[in-house]
Amino acid sequence: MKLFEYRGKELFEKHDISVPKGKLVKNEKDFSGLNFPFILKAQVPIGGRGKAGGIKSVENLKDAKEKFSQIMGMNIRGCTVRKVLAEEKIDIEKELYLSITLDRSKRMPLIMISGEGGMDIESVPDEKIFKEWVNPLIGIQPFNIRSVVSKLKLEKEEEKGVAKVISKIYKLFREYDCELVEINPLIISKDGEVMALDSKVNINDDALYRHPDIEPELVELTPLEKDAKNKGIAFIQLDGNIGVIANGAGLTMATLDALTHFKGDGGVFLDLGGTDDPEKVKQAFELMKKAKPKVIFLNLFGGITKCDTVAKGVKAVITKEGIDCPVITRIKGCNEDIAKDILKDAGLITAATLQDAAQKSCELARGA
Amino acid sequence: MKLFEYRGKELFEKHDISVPKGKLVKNEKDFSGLNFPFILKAQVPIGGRGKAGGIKSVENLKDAKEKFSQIMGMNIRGCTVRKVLAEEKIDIEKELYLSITLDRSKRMPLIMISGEGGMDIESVPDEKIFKEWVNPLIGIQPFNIRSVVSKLKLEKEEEKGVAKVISKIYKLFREYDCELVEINPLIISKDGEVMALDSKVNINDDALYRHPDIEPELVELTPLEKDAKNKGIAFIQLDGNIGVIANGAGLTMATLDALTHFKGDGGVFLDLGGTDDPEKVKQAFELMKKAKPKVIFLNLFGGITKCDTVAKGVKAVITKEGIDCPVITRIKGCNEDIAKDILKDAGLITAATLQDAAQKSCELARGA
Amino acid sequence: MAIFVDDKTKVVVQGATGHQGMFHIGEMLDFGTKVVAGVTPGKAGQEVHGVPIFNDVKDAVDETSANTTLVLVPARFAKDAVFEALDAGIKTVVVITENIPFHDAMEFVHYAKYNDAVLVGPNSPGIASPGKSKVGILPGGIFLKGNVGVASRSGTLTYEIVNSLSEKGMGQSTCVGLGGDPITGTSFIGALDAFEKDKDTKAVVLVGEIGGTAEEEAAEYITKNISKPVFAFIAGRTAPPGKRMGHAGAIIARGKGTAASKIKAFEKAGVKLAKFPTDIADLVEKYG
Amino acid sequence: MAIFVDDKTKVVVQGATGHQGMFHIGEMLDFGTKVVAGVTPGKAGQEVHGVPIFNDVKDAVDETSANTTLVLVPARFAKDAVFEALDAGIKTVVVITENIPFHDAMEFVHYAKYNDAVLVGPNSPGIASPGKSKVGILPGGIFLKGNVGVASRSGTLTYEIVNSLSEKGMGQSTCVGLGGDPITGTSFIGALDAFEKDKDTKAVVLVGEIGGTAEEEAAEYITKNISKPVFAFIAGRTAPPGKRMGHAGAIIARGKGTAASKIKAFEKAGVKLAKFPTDIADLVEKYG
Repeated sequence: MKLFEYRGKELFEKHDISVPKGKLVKNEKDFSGLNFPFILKAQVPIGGRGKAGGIKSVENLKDAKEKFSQIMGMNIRGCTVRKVLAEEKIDIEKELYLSITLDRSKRMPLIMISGEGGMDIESVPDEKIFKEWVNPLIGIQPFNIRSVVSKLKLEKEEEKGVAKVISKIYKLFREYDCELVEINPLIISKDGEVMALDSKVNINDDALYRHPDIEPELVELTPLEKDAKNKGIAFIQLDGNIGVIANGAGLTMATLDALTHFKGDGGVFLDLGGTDDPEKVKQAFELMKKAKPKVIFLNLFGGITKCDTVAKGVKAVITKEGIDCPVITRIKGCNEDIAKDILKDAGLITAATLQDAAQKSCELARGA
Repeated sequence: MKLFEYRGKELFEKHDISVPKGKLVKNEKDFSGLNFPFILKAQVPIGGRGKAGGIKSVENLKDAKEKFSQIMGMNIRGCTVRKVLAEEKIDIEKELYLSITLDRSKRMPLIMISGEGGMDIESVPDEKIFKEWVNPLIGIQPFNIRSVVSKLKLEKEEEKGVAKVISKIYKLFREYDCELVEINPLIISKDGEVMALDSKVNINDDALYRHPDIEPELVELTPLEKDAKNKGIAFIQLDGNIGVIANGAGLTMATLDALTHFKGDGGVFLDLGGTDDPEKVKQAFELMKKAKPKVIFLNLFGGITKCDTVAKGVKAVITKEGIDCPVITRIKGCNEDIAKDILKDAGLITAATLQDAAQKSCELARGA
Repeated sequence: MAIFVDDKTKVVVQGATGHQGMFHIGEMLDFGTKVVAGVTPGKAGQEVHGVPIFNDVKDAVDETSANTTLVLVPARFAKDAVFEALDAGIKTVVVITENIPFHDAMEFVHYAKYNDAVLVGPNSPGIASPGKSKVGILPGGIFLKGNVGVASRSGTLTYEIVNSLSEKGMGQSTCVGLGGDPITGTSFIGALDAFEKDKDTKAVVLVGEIGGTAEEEAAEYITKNISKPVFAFIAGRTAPPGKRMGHAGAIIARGKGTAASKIKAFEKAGVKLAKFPTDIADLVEKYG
Repeated sequence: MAIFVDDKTKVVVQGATGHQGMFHIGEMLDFGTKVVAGVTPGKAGQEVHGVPIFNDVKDAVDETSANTTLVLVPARFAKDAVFEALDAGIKTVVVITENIPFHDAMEFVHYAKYNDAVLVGPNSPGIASPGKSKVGILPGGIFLKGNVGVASRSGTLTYEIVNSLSEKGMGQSTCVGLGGDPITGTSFIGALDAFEKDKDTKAVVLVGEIGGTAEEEAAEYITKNISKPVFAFIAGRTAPPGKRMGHAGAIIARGKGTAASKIKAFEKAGVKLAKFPTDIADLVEKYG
């Protein structure tokens, strides 16, 4: 789960990492207590808000009111701004980049730090980004920190300040089961303080149960996706018009790939996973219907999820509510014969192979 | 460093482990606030105080005053009782034994627990003492605790209580760099509470610098040993009359062994260790003189500690203060010739081999 | 021979008395797996399909000489279960449990390395060596004994591919489900290394998907160390990009992680790639 | 050959610019040791006896291919230093530092196992393979090249014994100071195992002392696994008993740990025991 910048900064403050003085502003009255000049920052769960005009500096109350009304409610790459953070301006001496994330390949947390923080960090060459891996069996050690900090060529006192922040950030990363903690820029102010001017904190969804203090925030999801998430169904809405239901992420992805091969476009990605509960299949199929795809493609390889279980769930929905789009089915594996028998009068189109089914789905979606 | 029972219990309370209500009593006024009956317990850094009469139950104030005056100041195997702990009596349902110590062989903390706690724990057979090792890379895990607790055949609620204590004790063990935490008995009271009736906590001396809250307590040492400890010299007083100075614990032990072989008895065990400072040797030799052995046996194998360094220190003391007992020297290794030259006029007895030197020392000590 | 599990494999099932545990103990026994013990704290003395249940793994190992564990416990108990198995001396750990916090997985993956144990998963469907042993929840009916080694990051997709191999008469030496989580114990490289050494394996099929760089690393490893023919299918060529991990994700990946990058890397390593999952069987038939 | 250190050993010294570091770099160079790097944070670019100093071990390894470290840093920095060396890929770690909290030592000993590294110490005087390499603070002048392997828990006593061997013309393949602390990485068993495999070692001398059960375990190991003649000296037959570790100490030891127990165990294993340290040389001469 991605936290909004201001919530990430709340965690930073809890871990004694300095951030600029600031507050969430919902309306113009909330400006009181802040010294000018300050910055208004759109709170959205995606990057690139600066370039989109979601960050503005304000000099006085009039200016603030005007810019606040510009930012609040603006649309940044599909996200409506509903929260704005106001933060006092800091005099910056140096801008650094700092992150801790997961290196899947080494199976370890990876600390990355650079003396060239800021907007263009992704174009900073690798040799200017210093990396250090932390073995999870021993956790962060003084040498890890020394190693990266010494390469930044900072003043002694600055080194100490940055070292402390790394240590605290690692603690936060571990304690809150983070996938990512990123600070860009991490700055050293004119008066020598090390401060986080931004925050990106992603918490591992699987570990949220350990963090009851972190309120869930489903801002990135469409209403149907939220509904699916609450029902425990893997459901992602895409731009196309073919709804894909399959079991297992790999098979679902392979199905979308096959559609692309035949020049069709997936509109929903619905992974039944391993289930043996027809009721859950029913809920999934209902969700799919609500997404109103032009064609539904049901691609099953029965194993743990038996074909007849899925067939029962699908049949129940069609019997009860009918279906107003073509459904192509390709059913294989455990109990495929029973499944085919269950569905034989449901008016579905059957195909023998993935290729056939994909091709038919694409043709139907194109209105052929 | 061994902590007194009451100090161990202070740490227990800090870690939320129940102990009986009690207080340290220095005089009769201190009894106020305690309910009768209670127990008076001599605070000494050695075992066996119960059998020596250092633990007494009291029924009323008169009884308490009388027994307090018996215990305070009594001598238990060489230790004078200077502190007495008064603790309210607990109704005991079950007595267990629990300890965490170091298994040198596996290089891991070892948890031991038995359903047969109490005085005679050392005679409880191995199969009734349940052991569990904790790998220091991962620390204590729920399965470690489950494994030993399930073998005790307790009630469900009792199991939970004991499990919590194990987890807390391990935390204390690790956090305070303990060599040993032992609770004998760990009891389950009539009303179901799990409580530590005793405490033995040993903290690793090498780690004391990390625990400024633990005040040092040198109760086990003689005045000369304390003096030596403050000077950083390894100095142990024994029962015999030959003072041994050597460099390295192994060589010092081997020297004592050689004395025993020739029917002599070591009176002091002084290990110079690896030093290159004549001043430290001087201090060591002065300490040895103060211990008033009948004979001093200086056994050196020069390596890191060069023979001439030691010779200089010894010579300085003898030149300044003289020496009133025979000193047998056996000097070998790095710079032995220079050393022999330095000491040649100091009136010392020289020997070529360890055996010769040991034999001469023993003869002189016997007054031969 | 085979890799990771074979006829010497003696399995203890952790989480044996749950719904899944009971079902899959039966399935594994049907497959011919030597399931020798189950573990559920507090249930020692019970039996599941005739398999004795113990309170802890140590007891189970002491009594039955189990050398492999199948972990089916709920996610929040998985780390403890894996640690317990490793401390009890188990040398092959198969973790089926999904939704394990990845910080937990990191710890037990490294603790497995400390113990010189093979750990497959988490979120793995298991391992099957047809004719010898199956440790996991893979559907038993799709397998055929033979000489193709399969290692896959996907579940169902693997079944589909194995099924098409079997239908064409090309059996498998071992099929390893590596698990779909970001952190897994054994990666393609671990499986490739084992298949290379296994004299019953003549060809290797890898089933990859987008995300991470395991395929790119496998490709490099194949170039240097693998002499046997390797075939691959990559799922997700047109899937929506996964969650973007800040700038950090981009800095680590530097363009890797996409299906295109993986396909390119495999092609460079001489690996034959299938367009559709079921094409794999044709490729193996033709070039294997 | 030799064990643990030989002519392929390339040493980095951690704590190189301190008093001890500078002195022993000189001594090791004199012995013929390939000291290729020193590490002191913040002192990169300096030199000690011509040996370049680096800020961290990784840099040192990258530049010099060091494969062995000598740890001379103060006790409170030792754990960090060992972790750093292991993470940098160093496979032989010799810890001279004394007074390291044993909880720290436990952690790095197990982390060395995780990294498949040999760790000797802490509180070790080091390792010397005469004619090849010396990594430590053992006095160089006492050694002679030869075929006796020496492993010792003691410091000075070892020098005494090695010296008497050399004086009688019996050289050493390798002399390992295992360290006198309650927790050490390599024990007698580790050294015995290496000496057994080392074709340059014809006889092994063990120098033990009271406390712990390392000697008793070694005796058992010798009976089962060691074909070469083994000699031993045990110090502390009449030393005062060490600190008593509550009842726990007694329960663990169950009578082991005393000089008598160790001597009995060794005798049972066919190990020849010396009464005086210098007798060892006579025994080896007679039976070796």
